Amino acid sequence: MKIILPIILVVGTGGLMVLALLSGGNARGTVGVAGGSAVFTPSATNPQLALHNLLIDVQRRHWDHAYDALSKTSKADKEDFIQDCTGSNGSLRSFSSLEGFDPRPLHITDDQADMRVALHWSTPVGPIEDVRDIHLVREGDVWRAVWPEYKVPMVPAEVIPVTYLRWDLVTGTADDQWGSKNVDAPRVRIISMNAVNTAEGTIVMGEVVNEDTIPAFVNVNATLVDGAGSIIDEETSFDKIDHILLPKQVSPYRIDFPNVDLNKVKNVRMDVKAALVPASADPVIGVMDQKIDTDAQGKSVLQGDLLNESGQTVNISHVIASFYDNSGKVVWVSDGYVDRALLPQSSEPFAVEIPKSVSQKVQNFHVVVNQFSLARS
Amino acid sequence: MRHVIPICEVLCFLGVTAPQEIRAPQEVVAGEEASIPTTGSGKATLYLFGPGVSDKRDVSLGDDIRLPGADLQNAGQYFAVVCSSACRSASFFVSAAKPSSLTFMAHPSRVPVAEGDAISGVAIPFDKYRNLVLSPETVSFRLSAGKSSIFSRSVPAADGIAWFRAASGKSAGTLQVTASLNDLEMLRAVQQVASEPCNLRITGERNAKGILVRTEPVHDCAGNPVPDGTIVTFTATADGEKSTVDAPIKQDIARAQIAASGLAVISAASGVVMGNELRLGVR
Amino acid sequence: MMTRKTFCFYFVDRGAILLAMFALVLGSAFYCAAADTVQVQLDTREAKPRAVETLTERAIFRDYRFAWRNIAQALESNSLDALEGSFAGDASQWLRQTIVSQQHSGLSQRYTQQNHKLKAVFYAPEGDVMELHDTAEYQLEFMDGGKIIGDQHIVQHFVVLMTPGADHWVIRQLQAVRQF
Amino acid sequence: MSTEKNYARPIPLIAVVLVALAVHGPLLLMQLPSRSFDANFHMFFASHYAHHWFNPWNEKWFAGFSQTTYPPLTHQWIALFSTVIGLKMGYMLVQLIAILLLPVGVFRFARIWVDDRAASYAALGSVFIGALSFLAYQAGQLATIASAALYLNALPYFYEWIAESRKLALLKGVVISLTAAAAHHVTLIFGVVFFAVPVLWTACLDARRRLVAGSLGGVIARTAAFAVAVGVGVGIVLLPYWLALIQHPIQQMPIPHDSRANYLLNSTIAVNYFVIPYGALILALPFILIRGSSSRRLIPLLCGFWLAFIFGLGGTTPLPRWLLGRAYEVLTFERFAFWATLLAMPLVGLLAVQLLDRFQTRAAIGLSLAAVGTIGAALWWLNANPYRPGGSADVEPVIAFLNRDGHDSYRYLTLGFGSELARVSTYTSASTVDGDYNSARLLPEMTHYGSAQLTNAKFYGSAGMASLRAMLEHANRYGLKFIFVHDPYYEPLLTFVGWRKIETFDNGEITAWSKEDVPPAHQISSDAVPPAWQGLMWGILPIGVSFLAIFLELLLLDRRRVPVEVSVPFHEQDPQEHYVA
Repeated sequence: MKIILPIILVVGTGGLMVLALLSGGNARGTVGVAGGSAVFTPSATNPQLALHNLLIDVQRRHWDHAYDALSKTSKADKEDFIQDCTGSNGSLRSFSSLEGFDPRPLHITDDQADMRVALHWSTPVGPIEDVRDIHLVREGDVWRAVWPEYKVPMVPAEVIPVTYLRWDLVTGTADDQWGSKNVDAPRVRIISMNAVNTAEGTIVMGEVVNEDTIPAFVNVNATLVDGAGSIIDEETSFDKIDHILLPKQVSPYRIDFPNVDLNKVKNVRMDVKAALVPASADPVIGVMDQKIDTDAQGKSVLQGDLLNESGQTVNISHVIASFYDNSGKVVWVSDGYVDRALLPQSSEPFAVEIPKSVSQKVQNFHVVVNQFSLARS
Repeated sequence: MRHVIPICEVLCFLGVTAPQEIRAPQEVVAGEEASIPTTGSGKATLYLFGPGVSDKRDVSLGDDIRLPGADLQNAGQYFAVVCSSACRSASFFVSAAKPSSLTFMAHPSRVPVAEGDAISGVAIPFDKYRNLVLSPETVSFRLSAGKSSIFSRSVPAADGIAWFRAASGKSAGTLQVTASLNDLEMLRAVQQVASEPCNLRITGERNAKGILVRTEPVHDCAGNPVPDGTIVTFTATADGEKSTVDAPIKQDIARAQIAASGLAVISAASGVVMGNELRLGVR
Repeated sequence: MMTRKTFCFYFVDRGAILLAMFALVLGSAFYCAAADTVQVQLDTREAKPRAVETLTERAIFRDYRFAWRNIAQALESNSLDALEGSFAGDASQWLRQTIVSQQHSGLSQRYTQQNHKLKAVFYAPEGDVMELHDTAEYQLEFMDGGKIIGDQHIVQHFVVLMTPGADHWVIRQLQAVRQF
Repeated sequence: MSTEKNYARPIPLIAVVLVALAVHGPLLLMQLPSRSFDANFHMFFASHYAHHWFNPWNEKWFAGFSQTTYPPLTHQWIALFSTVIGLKMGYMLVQLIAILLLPVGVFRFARIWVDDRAASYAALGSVFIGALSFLAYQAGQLATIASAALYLNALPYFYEWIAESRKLALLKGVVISLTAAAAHHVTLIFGVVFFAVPVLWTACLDARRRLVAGSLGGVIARTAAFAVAVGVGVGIVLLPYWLALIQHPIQQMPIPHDSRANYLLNSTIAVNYFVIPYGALILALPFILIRGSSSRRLIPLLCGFWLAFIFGLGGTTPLPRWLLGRAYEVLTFERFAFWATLLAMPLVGLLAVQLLDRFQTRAAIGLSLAAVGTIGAALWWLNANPYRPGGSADVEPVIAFLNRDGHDSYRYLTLGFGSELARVSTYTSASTVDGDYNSARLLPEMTHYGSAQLTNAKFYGSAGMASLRAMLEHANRYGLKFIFVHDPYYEPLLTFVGWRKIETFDNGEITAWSKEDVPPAHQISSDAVPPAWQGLMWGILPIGVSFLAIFLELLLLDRRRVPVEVSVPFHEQDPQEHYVA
């Protein structure tokens, strides 16, 4: 027993550890903190393994190890490679963490391979999927990825006068006498509303306009009421609206009611809340070359370019698009965030998805750009 | 339901008939001193209940009980209860003093020009202790733009409230809204702003970056310049692609740089108002 | 020495007394419950210049009844918390003054069997103030410590100003008058 | 007096306790645990008991939750002490008491298998265990330490009762076990497997070899009696807890935790959950293995240790997931490493005896350096660990903001505050929808996504941010108006969903955000509100059973004789020898 028991315990423990490694135990619980390296890293004897090891290092921000694993024929130098993965200029990517990835081989030969990988980023505004095609080559008995060139828009130095209007809000002291502080809330109006039934639930969408002469902070809420007059659900437009509307500006809104069947709804009670808010008429962002197209994955998308006509960097752009049928009715509203920052006087591509069922009906569309700037947040 | 005479009579007590008598004062004005004459003799306890006061102190029967003005500042009904061997109670009313302040609410803060019944105001007179003055007073309302007065009316307050409604003026700018009562005067400012843009017209020219499009000075139908910051949405369609820019008006004119090549059809809109359409060929 | 039989009788006697006490407590509880309910009838037909919307009428009815329940509880228990959220401006100020002075003098007031006939007489064009006339009928007891020093049936006329708060209406002015 | 004699005698228990006081006293006076993960959580619960002793319903977290979802004993003691020395020092005092009880428990527990001398070395070693410092100063698991210390003190009585049939031992063993359960129920439940079963197995061996008075049948019968007594006792003392668990079983989405990761795949996690907790004990593993299997009587102890050791490796082996099933996704595994180190201490005591007998002063120096190195590494790791609680911001302005101008009539949320959330909740009268105790959550916006506190949403990836979005989307429903941000990561989301920055505190370290159209908060109806009788039970029984334990221990001293392992490698000890400092 003196010998057998220790052997059993040691061999048993070792066996269990090997079993755990083979069953692909998870390397970590939480996300977003630079984790340690794995005690064992299998060498990249095939393209899948090479890409897997590379993306694990990207996930754990082991940049030296990751860059050393790249092929020397990569066009991106080390700084470009890191910036491509971590983002720059306070962009959405610079806030994000690589949470997971799904690689899929496109084309493999003895010494060349093309892999398509869906990168799942955890970002402050929700999960974002970024599809990249990576080319790999075999160098000796090890496969290495060839990282594409990372183009950073060159912004010429110039002085841009900003003479747009800026509204500041004085809210008055707390103990003003009754009636003396009567600056009314801005006048906003819902100019269209349409409720649609989808697999995920009911969606209420439309457009709202600021009819006043000062900026308005807007939130649209909707309440679904059944036949008996009782409330089924109450939801808000949340981030599917441009909250700050300048005078005469129009914004789409969309309110999702998960798991609610529109056939049970007798009445939709709309409620728009407007409040005074300090705002600036700058930056102006143009939306150029918009067209409906099909992306690399066969999805129907509205794509175009955002042109920053101002002198400040827009760190995160949020595109909200409303789609109309031939009678001008809003048939869909979708939104998307742009991963890279919008530098002054430069443009970045965007794309928002349109469900197949809706894209045939779409005759026209209108795009609004909401933005977050670290300088002004 | 039994209709009860205006002054509240004491209807029932606990138990015993009491030897002393107290008589409430007829009418007391807020903040003024009052006294309650009593009969009988010996020591007793006075309880005073009213809006803002619940007081208890020892008194001598047979003397007048002095109620200081500081206890009678809030208008309303007061109950004086005098207890010795038993308790006797009397009630009296304190009414508001003369008006010394005016709460005045004018709406809206911003009103389009030349709009009927667009401006309203409510004035409520209070005395110096913030009691509602219910005696019939006349409040004068006046609307003036610069030197010229565009509205003036005297309104008798009903149930302590006077109000008015009036149309907005013709020209944009600040409208002084005044409510006055005797020597009291309260001032509010209402911004008269241009209404919807009228006859929105755009022009455009090609330049190195694409097309520079701009509006002619944007005014409302009364000729008032539309406020700066108002958004004009320029839309250009070329080769099946569409470009839009939400440009704010600056000194009556909105302008935008649109990257469009080939034959471009350009239009503009501000809120729900559409402008003219422009066609620009290839350079 | 207590035998089984005597023990039973002893137990039956005690039971009867307990039952009687329980009934008394239950009865007074129901009486109190009935006593401190607040009845309100609201008539908004004569409000001008603006007509009172249905949702507003429902809110005024709910918030006015809730306010008077808070007044009764606050003036009886001398607690300021009970006033939280139902009053603003001058009404809030003098109610707080009343409670503070009652706390100092050890007095309290009990409002029971409240019945309010409420009529809206003015509703501002922009809906930011409403004047109502309330003919209130209730039983009012004045107490010094635990001793009742006065118990009266009151019929009172109030001029009330109410203004909209964050998500309910608050009483800003509550002024008793000899007549409307 | 020659040096052989110096090391030949056991160290008096009081000396070991004084060493524990000397080592941990200053660290606790410096309030080192106040920056740990869970200290503020414990102080928050204690603060509620200090103000509402008999009402466990707490409105301040999750829009209302019941504190009967966590055994209350340590919090009640902190609440009692806080009336005199304040909440923070109350926490430090209760932690010190638990730490001082631990070597006493280890000494008594070790004496079931080894003699006084080895047991005293085991007790001295337990003061320097890396896992103890890790749990006390980094994790802040006060309840786990207190419960383990109490349980180790109860087990010798359990052994005495089943082996010697001594009635007083039964009474003390049951009462102290109930006290341990009132401090932390998980320790008692798993303690049965890792601690009680080896004691029972050893008693059976002793009965069969006639080393003790009782027969084998008697041992088993008395074990059943002890188990029934403790089972019924725990059922009654923590009845509100079991009723809450039955009414709302923990069925929320599993929340990832690093102690469930595979330590071989992440070096930082391996250091955090293996190297630091075991420290120099890693070097003793071969001896533990060989010495533990060299004597039939030590095998039960070895098996208990090895099972706890495997569980302490979290996801490095599949065994915990196989045996625990769904509970695997709810538990965290750093506490199993702590129990493994406690189970190893008797064997470490034997190692110390052998080394000292053989190498005298050199062994003493080596053992001392190993002990100090182990606790030193654990304290050094407090700052080197990338997973350490974030730098604590000054939350006083946040508390002041919430307590003024009627802001507490709305609910609030903190983002990026880490363990400071519990501190804000303790000192503000406002309520939040978040909370730092995952098992008590009932709001669907938090239980459907598999992430922990909203304030740490970022660290749970998309699941965490989805949970945060769901809560922000229903802000009007909960009256959630104010959000305090201590991590700019969250600012884009707040901007896009409709909050606006309204104030800045602490030179920009913390920003306050608000949304315009949020109505005042109202009470969220819940079926989890414990009735008054449960509040009464909760306020009386747990603290009452701990007073009873103190009374029994202090006033009913007992004469104890424990059979000493006489075995091959070392000579029999003469208990009458004098101790030389």
